[in-house]
Amino acid sequence: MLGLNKNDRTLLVIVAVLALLAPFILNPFPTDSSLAQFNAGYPDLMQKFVIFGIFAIGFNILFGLTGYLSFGHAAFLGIGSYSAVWIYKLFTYNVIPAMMLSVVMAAIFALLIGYISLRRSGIYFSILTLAFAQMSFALAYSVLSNPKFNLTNGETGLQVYANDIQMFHRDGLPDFPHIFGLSMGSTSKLPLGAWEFQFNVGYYFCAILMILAFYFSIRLFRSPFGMMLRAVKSNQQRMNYTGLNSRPYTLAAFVISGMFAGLAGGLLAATDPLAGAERMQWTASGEVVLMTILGGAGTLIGPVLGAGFIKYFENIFSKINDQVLHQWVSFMPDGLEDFVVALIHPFIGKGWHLTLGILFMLVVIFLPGGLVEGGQRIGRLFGRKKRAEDTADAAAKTPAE
Amino acid sequence: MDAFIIQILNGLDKGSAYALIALGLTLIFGTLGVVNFAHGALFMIGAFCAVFLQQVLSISTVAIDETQKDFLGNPLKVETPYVENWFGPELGGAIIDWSVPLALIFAIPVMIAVGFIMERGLIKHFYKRPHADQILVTFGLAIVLQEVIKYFYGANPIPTPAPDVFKGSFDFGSLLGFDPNVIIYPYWRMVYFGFSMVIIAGIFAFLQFTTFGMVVRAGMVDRETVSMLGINIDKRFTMMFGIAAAVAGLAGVMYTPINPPNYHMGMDFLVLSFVVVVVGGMGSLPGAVLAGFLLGILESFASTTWATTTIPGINQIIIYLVAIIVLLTRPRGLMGRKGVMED
Amino acid sequence: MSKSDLTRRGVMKAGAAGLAVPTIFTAGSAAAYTNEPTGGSVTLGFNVPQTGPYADEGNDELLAQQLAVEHLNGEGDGGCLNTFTSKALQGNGILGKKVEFVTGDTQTKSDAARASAKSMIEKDGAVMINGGSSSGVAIAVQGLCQEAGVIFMAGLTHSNDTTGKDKKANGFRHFFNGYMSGAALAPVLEKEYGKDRRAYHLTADYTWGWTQQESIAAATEATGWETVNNVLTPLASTDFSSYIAPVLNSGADVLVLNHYGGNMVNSLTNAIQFGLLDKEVNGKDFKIVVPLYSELMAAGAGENIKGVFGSMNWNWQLQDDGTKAFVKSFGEKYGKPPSNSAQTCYAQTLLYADACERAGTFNPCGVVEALEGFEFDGLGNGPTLYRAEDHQCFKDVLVVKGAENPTNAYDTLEIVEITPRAQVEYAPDHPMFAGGDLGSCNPGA
Amino acid sequence: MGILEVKGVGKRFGGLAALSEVNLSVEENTVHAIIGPNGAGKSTLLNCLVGKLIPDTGSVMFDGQSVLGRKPHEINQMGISRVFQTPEIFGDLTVLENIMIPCFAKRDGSFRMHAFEQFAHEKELIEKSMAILEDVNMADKADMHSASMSRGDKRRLEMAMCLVQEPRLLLLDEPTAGMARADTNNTIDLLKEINEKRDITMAIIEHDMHVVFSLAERITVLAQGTPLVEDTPDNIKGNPKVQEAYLGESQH
Repeated sequence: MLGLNKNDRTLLVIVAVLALLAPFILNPFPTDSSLAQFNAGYPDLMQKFVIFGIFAIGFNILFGLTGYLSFGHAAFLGIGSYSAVWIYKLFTYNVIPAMMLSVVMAAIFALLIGYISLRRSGIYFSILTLAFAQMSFALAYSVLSNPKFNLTNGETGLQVYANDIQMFHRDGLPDFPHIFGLSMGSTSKLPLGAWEFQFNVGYYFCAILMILAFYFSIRLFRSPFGMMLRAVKSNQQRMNYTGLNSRPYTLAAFVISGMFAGLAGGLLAATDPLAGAERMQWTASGEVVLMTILGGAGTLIGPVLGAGFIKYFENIFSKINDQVLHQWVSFMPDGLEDFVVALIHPFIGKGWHLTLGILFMLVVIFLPGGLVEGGQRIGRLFGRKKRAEDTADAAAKTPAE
Repeated sequence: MDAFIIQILNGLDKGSAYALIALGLTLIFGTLGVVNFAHGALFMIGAFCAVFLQQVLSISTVAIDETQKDFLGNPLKVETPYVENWFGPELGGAIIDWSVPLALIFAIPVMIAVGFIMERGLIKHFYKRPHADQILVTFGLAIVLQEVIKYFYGANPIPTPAPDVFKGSFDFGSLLGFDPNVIIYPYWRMVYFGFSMVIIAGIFAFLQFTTFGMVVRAGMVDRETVSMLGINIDKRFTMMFGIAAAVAGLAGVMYTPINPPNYHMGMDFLVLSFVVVVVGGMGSLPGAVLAGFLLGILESFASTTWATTTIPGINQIIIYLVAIIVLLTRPRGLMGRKGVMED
Repeated sequence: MSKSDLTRRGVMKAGAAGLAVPTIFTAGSAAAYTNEPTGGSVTLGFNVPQTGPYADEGNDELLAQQLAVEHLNGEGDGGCLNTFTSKALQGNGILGKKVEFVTGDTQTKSDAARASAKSMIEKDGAVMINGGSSSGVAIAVQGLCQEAGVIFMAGLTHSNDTTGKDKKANGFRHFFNGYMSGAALAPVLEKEYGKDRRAYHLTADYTWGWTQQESIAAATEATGWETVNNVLTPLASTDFSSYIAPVLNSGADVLVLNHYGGNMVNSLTNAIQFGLLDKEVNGKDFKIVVPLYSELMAAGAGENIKGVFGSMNWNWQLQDDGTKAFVKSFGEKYGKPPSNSAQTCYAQTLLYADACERAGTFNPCGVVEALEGFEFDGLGNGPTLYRAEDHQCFKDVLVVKGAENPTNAYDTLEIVEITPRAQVEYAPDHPMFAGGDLGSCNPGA
Repeated sequence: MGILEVKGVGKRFGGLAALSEVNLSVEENTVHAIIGPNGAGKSTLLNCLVGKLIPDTGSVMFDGQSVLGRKPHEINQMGISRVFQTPEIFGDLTVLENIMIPCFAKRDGSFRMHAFEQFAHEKELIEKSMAILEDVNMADKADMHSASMSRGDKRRLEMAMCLVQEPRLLLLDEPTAGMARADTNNTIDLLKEINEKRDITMAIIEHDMHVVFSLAERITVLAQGTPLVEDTPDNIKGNPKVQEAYLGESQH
């Protein structure tokens, strides 16, 4: 079915089920409990999970398979966002054409940048892509937002104003990105006992695209084309002497991953119609590199895990302040409570960067294969021998088949 | 003509900071083959050595002065630095005034120690790992280091002025026969340029004329052969890491009077210094220095009004534009060796 | 585009289904507005930079907001509740509900700021968002709050656009803006430095920098100054030497630094390094002006700010009752005087609470109505008006300069003049603020 | 007219002439060895044949077409495969995948965007690959990670990768370098078998005279970048010029 073998089909089904049931799964704690702080089941964060999941899946096609480390992929994210918002401004809030233009524009830019950058390999390629992305960022932040020719609206970010043209906008349609009238922002809330679950149109739109992207990625990993990309990473010399031209393969991978990034950028603008220049900055490119490696480069599920991990950190840990901390440890005697809070204080809230940095280091030092490897080790540790072997095999073969 | 000379001076000065950082980065890359994303953080730590020393020297005794009030209307606390108590106000004041140059002495052992600990404790385990892992782990380290500094010193820049004698600027123009005030240049920036020349010359002399340096240079070319000769190249490479850290740190110390240091300054330099290293050619020390000065000068010229009106925004993209052009026309940078970092 | 369309869109804003809730799931308990508080407490969202270069600024804002919450809940010494001319607040929370707060990290990036604001609205049920330290972030979050149907009280945002072309009905700004800086500074500069001056502008190359430069240039030119040049500097610049070196040679005798934060600290430090202040041009002493000051920037630039003029929204050295009450309770709690962005966030929190009390509801539309045209005193800024047309706050503006002989770490700036409100007022349709559409309040749900 | 005709090829590196006036003709279905002392220009010549280097002068014709200026993958598509001195394989891939890649290259050309096809569906190519693996006695290792194999296995794998493309000319760069005597003999047998069974023309660069004389039908001796003689093995054995070239070398 779907052209997948059994293991891959299971993986896809798991991912799909997790994505579709995310509003439940990510909201394990009752709304009023003190642990509700750790709930991630609200639309914005769920959207970020799947959008950056798409971004990382795409990045993994380039980096995980061919080994070409691009430090400029955020440029395509930004281009996707700007394209989508321009569709809103000129034509319609409907997200379908906006997403299409996002992907197409990202593909065009990826083709141009890739064609030039792929003339070099190794760190020279990385620096070339970095240079292109930083140039795009600088241009978007100031040069292209001058009052005479305002393409990006600079620091503020490109957004829709009431006096924009919006040629196909009609009364009755939401003043927000929508899919055929159904607003991306509309959320249904389901109170169940002490819990409240939120179902957001924008999230499901992104989640379905993420599942499709994931499916595409499995198919690509298992295709002869995917094998060629791994051959590029493994031994480019042998590849050339085997009659294969590695350049179009890497370029195709670059463009595909650029299109994924463009789609992710478009989706960012679909869930929140504003395109900021910061998302083109090198730190944003670095973020997707971190996501991919942290999760496990070259594995199917790794990038998605990595994206979720980092976004969870950014959004949940940064919001834990001392007040919250005191609530948690309030059961302790006063002196001890203050001591514990003082001990944890540097690592939470405004210190979340520190925690993230430490975790990066720990993961890279002890789990070179990323979180996926961590999962495999835990699987083996629990001694469910038969199953563990199966999953380990499946995971080990993930990059190889 | 005057504008030209001004921008050359500016470029040399900017370039000396770039060159010093790129030099250390190349030393580490060339000897150990490690891509060190924490190198900017070393620069930052050096700068904070100066901040630390300044604060230590300013540790004060507190006396309550009932005649004056503080902002809440309580009696004012009058602080007198210990050094002024010990050495008298004049000498004590001079010591505080000279805290930045004094920090050089303090920073050398600190930075070498930081370099050693980093290399032995972390980097050593990453020699055989892919470059991507090296980048990630050193990037994580850079974040940790800067967050630790932020925890103690806050995010706001901290003013660390140069000694009074170096305040103000020198009128170059009058030397060359221009009107007064046409070409002026700050004394401290001239000091910085001279300092960087001394360090660069020192490093090259060290590698060129000492046995230690010769072995290291041989090791940069072919590590295996050198270790087959029975020389413990690893130990020497560890030393080189310490030296590279010290170079970055000293560059940071001397930079503090130019711009007040903040915890983030390393990251500001990081991307740029990598561009410099790559433009110079990975693993080439002269290349790093050359590219540092070249990019510094080009950046200065791109920020002239003439350049920005001709091509809007050129000052924002010049570095990257040059990097792209150099890499496309000279595949291994200006002076790069073949086969370095191409896999 | 036709005019009729504009009105169509304006009307539609009210009913914009940003976060519409179909009744199927919520089973009739549909709230009248976004995040209507149902229990015994109400949640405010404090969105400030906690990481990145403005983290200290954000931290100061956060401290002030926490203080405001204490005062609203009747803890501490009550601070400005005692001096505020509106007496609606009782120290028993807001509308009898205990005030709680959540915090978010803007990272001084539009994307991150919107994400953290969204999380506070969607997850924590915040009814208002307060704080921030840049105009880009303020405008981005203001737009979000308009869509989501919550009130936004901007923190430190000085761009004309925040209440100009990007103004929104759900957003209010207590801080002053570039135009006001120009209007307050120009007469003082004229008095101090004379009518015949030639100014060289260095301007941060992004929206805020442009609007401030435009405002300052217009105001100083009106007093007879000439603008010799305006050079845009990239935001990412750390070393400004190549922009400063040509200044003396340009025939200018005043340098205006339209920079903020780290940019300003570095450009001013560089300018002093070049010894500009020791020079004489056109027979006059060379001068430097930094139109927008903050205490943290002053601390970062150290003694370089001595004698340099600028403007501020507020300063702890003011002697009115509101200021004294606030400085006392902030200083006793945290051991340092508050910054002007802290005061802004503190005042905004109280003002929001007061507006809810007076409106009798947390409904954004009620709050907007209560705040529009509201006049008050006692929060430290003298008699103040929240103008209905653009939601800009009008009050006195301070002209300050770097103190020649500071006695401690906090009095590095001294107040030169308190520019009366009348002098900095402008018409809502002033060209520098044109092009926006306030729309109408959006209660969300 | 041989299948490979090298005429007047010269190549200089700076002031040093690595090759000058090299003429060489490899007849179809023969095994042609190129020998010579170190620095004779053997590797340079080989690199000129496969497109890695472009000679300064002369022409290289393969089956009537010039290979000069073509990229390595284009030359391979013309029918020339190359075995390296140290085995070049796809270390991250399994043995079967290593064989499949040249199969695709043969069938689909130098680039094809087969992103939606499935590797597992390529039954025909898999069968063909397995058959080759049988031939080199590696069928049991088909699912092995190729980087973890012994050097000898890697060498056989590399040869299988070339053979599966059914090249018209196989270039071998010291195929037995660093091998034990027994392995060397196995390799000789394997090459003999390939030559006889598959009618593949071979050009071998080799140091080991035992290998050369066991396999070659024609031998070209290179010395200082230029051909000394070209002849049959028997004649080469007794040629004093060749002995001098080699003795000269061994005295270094």
